Amino acid sequence: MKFYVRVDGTERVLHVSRDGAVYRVDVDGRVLNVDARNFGDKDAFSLLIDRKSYLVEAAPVKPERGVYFARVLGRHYDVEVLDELLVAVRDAERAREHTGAFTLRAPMPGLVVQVRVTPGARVSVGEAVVVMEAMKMRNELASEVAGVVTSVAVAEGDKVDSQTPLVTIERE
Amino acid sequence: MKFYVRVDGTERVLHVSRDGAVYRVDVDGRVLNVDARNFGDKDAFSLLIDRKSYLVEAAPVKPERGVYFARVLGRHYDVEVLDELLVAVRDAERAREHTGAFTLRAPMPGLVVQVRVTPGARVSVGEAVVVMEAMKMRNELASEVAGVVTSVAVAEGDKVDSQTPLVTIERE
Amino acid sequence: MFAKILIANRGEIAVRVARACKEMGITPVAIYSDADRTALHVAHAYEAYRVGGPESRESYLNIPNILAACRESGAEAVHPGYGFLAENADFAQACADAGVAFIGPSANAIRAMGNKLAARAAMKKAGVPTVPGSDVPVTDAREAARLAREIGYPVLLKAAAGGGGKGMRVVRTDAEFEAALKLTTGEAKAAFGDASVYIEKFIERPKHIEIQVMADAHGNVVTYGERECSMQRRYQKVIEEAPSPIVTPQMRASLSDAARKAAIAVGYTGAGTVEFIVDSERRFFFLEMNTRLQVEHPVTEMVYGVDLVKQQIEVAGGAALTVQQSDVVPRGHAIEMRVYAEDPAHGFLPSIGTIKRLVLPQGPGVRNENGVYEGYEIPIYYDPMLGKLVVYADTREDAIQRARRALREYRCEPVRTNVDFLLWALNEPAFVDGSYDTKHIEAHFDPSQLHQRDEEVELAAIAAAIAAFDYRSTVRYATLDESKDGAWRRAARADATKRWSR
Amino acid sequence: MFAKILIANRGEIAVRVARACKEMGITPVAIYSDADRTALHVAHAYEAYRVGGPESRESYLNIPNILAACRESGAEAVHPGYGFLAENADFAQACADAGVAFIGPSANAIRAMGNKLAARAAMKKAGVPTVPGSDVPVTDAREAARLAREIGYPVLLKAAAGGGGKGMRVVRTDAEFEAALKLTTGEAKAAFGDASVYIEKFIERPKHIEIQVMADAHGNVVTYGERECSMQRRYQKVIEEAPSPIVTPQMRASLSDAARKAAIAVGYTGAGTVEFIVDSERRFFFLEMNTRLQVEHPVTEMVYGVDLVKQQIEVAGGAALTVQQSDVVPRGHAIEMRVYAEDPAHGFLPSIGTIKRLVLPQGPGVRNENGVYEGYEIPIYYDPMLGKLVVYADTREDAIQRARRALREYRCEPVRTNVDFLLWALNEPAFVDGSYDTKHIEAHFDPSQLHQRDEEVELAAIAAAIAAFDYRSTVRYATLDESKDGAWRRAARADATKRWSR
Repeated sequence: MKFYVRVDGTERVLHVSRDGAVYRVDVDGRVLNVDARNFGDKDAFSLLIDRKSYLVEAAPVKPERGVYFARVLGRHYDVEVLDELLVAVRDAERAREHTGAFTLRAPMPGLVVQVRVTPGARVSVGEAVVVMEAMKMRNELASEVAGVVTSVAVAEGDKVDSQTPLVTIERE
Repeated sequence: MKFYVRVDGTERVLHVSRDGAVYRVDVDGRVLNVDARNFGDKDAFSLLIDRKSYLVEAAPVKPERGVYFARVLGRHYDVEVLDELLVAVRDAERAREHTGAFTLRAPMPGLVVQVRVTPGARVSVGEAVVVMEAMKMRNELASEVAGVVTSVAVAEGDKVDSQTPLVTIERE
Repeated sequence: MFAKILIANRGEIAVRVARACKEMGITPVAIYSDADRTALHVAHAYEAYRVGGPESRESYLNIPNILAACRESGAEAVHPGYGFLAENADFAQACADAGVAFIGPSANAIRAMGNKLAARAAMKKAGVPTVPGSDVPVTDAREAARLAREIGYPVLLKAAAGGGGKGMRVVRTDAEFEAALKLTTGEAKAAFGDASVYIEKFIERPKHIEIQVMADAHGNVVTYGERECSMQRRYQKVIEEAPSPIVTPQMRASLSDAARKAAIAVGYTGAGTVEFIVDSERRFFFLEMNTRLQVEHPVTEMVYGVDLVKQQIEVAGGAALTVQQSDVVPRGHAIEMRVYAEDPAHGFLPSIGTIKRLVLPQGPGVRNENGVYEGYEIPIYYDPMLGKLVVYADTREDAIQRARRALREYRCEPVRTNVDFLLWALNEPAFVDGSYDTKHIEAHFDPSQLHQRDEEVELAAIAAAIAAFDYRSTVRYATLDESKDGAWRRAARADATKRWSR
Repeated sequence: MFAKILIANRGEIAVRVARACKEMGITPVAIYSDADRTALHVAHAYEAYRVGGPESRESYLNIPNILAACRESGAEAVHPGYGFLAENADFAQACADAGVAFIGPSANAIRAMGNKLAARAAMKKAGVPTVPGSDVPVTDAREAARLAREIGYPVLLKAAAGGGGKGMRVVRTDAEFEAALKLTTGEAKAAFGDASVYIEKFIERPKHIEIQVMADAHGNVVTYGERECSMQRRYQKVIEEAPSPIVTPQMRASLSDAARKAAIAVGYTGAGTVEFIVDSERRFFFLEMNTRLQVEHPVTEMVYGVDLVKQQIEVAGGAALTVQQSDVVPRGHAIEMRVYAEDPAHGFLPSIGTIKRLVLPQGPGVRNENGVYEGYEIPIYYDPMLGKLVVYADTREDAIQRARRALREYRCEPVRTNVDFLLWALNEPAFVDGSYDTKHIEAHFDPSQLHQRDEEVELAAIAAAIAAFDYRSTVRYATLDESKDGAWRRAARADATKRWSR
């Protein structure tokens, strides 16, 4: 299988095939034989690559969107793993994404403690528009796009669930 | 449901019914309201009984034979839990059991290091008839019945799997 | 000694206290909110009482319900842990009035240290160095600015009723004063119900060093050396260690002497911590006294071979301290790391959900103090700290190496934790050489630094590709596509100019 | 110092050594048998080499393959752990010949201590007290009986090449001598390839106390006090502690002096342990020297604040010991419990299978040294020890309480463990008062003592009934009955005189 794998902003093309416990992994043209065994559960792997031993974790998070995670030597990585189909979907969505509205959603359940914008306000990328409190911590939620606020769906003091739409911003 | 529960040689009759997280447990006529919640997995329970808190484990081992285990404050209990049907089965099997042959089986995979009896030998209850080695330990396997050895299925040096018949003894 | 103690807290500290009780033959009684029926601290107690709804004010801050649980359980003492009601003088008083021992200082001692301005005054009187500043609340901006010039800018405006980094504002010029004073008094009134603010010299890039105090009711006071807690983010301690890499035996003696004076000045009993701020010339000034057990108490326990919780309980039961100050000798080095369910790569957003897999570091010199377990669902109502990882070794260098080794063993999934952030902090040159200060993280942390070695990044790619391979070998898109957000549906929805090759 | 060390072992000790290597910046290299590809020690190493089949002699005892792994990996040193090749002089020599440092004493020192009779002679010469007995092998029964009468019955016939409780037989009368001598020499020949046996006075109900020694290549020898290891079953240590409850400072000094002499007498280098047998009058006699790291080394580490594995590696690398004997001061008390996969209720039969749930005790003063993990399938080829649970506290009493608390937190399912047996041992009055000896378990243990309180037994009944209720609520007999051994089938098979009521 051919995968387009993006970690930390760098994309690699990996071809993976399998023979028993050994995975043949071609990384940008370099071939590795990876002896990979589940280690206690299916998300953990004991890898032996050319006699080097690694205990890593890797698992799908939202596989239908290509979202995976990996943990190597205590460090967490958000990894995007796309196959040909998902690449096509992503490219199509990207084409749409550069126009239209961006909706800021609550990343976790919590309390809205501050709404810093009103409809009509102009915001820039990374500008904090809502402050939420969850688990005793205040968190500033920023717009991912530059544009004009078209609607504000919450008010200060509102309790919201995860993924509740908070503010809609029309790209410009 | 009515259960005949045997721990450490004492049998209790328990009636169990359930209302949400609270189990009504009648132990030999004494009624307890047990708030039981799974604690991380289905074999562990946080119990609250009259404000007393217990973290226990309990799970079926061979439920079709009424074999369960429980662990309370670090101590392991082999528990027999029989319902009416299983009681009937047990009683029937017991009736058969007092006659006929007893087969000593290997309790784990390992090596037979000594066979202490030959066909025709008379053995008593608790008498060690075979010595096995497994995991670097020697273990004496004893007859559960008194009787006469009718057959010996293994020889010293044999490697055996778990549950392999070793010696058959005819009750007397 | 007590036969039964009610633990008026939750999370790792409630588990810590329950373990101490059990080891002392005392029955630990838990309280729990509706969100905490299956919390770890309930399972570690021998009795448990529900005290209210999931919000803290309904349960863990609900004094009447907690006192009712004391009565009903017959608990003879209450351990407040840290946070919640631990520094609430009214609660201490209510316990005393109800005839239940409060495992902590008297309500008066809590009050004396609760008001920062009153505490400053008491400390000055006791001969404890305090930060240059005003001795009374400031109300007039012009007068305040005059004082600020006298002390020297920049200065800090602080709420008298504040603490722990809350209710403060830096002022750098006369011009800023009027607006700053108005804002700070307003916030102080709103947050603490007391508008009093005062001025202190603002110390840039200070170190935070604190002394552990233990006092009995018979006039004995013992100090257990210092902890350095300068690795902070937004005034929250992240990593603490004992001893401090910059404290010499002479400085330790001076700090300990000051802390002892502070405790004696307020008639302190039980465990307490005197916090000092240390400037770049290694001068130290009284910051505040925490009138309870600190989160970071384990580093002191490991270096001094003492169990502070057991000692707290003994002292509250009326026992005299048997340890002599001359017996208090440090050995080795300990480092505590606070493990949070948060995402350091994305603004430290709290991470919630169920912990499906929890593998804690083990082996020599590793101590885990956790409030969670495998299979536990992290509630949204409380602090996102999962627990503390504490390491001990012969030397500071070995302890740092051990801390790194232990963090790499940590596994908590799929909840995102700050373990990689802790690894970053331990690798910072200023941490390694001991020169770090409380502004270090703010000044130096950037999420792009979380990943360091190309080899590891490539391994992450390989591991994820193998996971994807396994996933794709068992799950078909046909199945995926039945989901609301299946790939085929999205492909169809999108006005896809299909590009099958790249 | 070494850049890479090959660990010629498996299980918890291989993990222990790998952790030490990582903390020292050394690359740990694992070896594994075909049964151990997914063993914990492989995952803890940075490199791993297959050395053979599942049987120990094919892999962990396979010297040529292990040396080949050294060559291929470029390891500069080998850590043998304990067991397997740790006390094999030929292996030590083969490493030396291959230019690889053996982390342990010289082959000569191993040989000098490997033959019990030679060791006795060397110890006598060095002024170390030995058990009264013969100085040369005995071959003639009549002559042997004469010597036995001289020493006083009962006596012990011991294989010169034996050790660790193997190859010995008690003789109580002249009449038994001829048969006993024949049997013991026969067994010695078969087990060790050396028929030599000798006589020692048999000490009834002794204590087993041992001294930790560390020696460098520069003539420095340091001792780290004693461990008491008298809680044994079939000569296998079950619980060890430091300090010993019966050792006074004077006795410690005498034991340490004897151990130091023993080490010097054989030109010892590295970590070693001199075992003594102590009689009821507190006289002690040299038993044997274990020329490697002991299983129970953690109790010494915790009480003396030292990392013995790191020190072993440093010393093997040629470093001189920097610690002075006068700096070696005990603090607190430590207890180690060996956790085995075995069933104490049924003759300690080994328990195998997959560990579906592993929850280790945590909190203050708890150290876990484990060779297993959740999801691991215990192989049948090796020792059934899962790991060691070690606790530390200020006093022995607190350490015992902590050990009990920790054991109750232990969870390892569905594999049967000896945790309840360990709880039994800790509760024995003779353990609590410190008077226990090596025959205690044999003399006092009965499986019926594993369960003590009626309340707990009732709780077990309730918990199992709830589990049965849940099981029956989700699984129907119809399903059950499809199994080979379903209840209905058995009911049909049985000539059931159906009794639906009792």
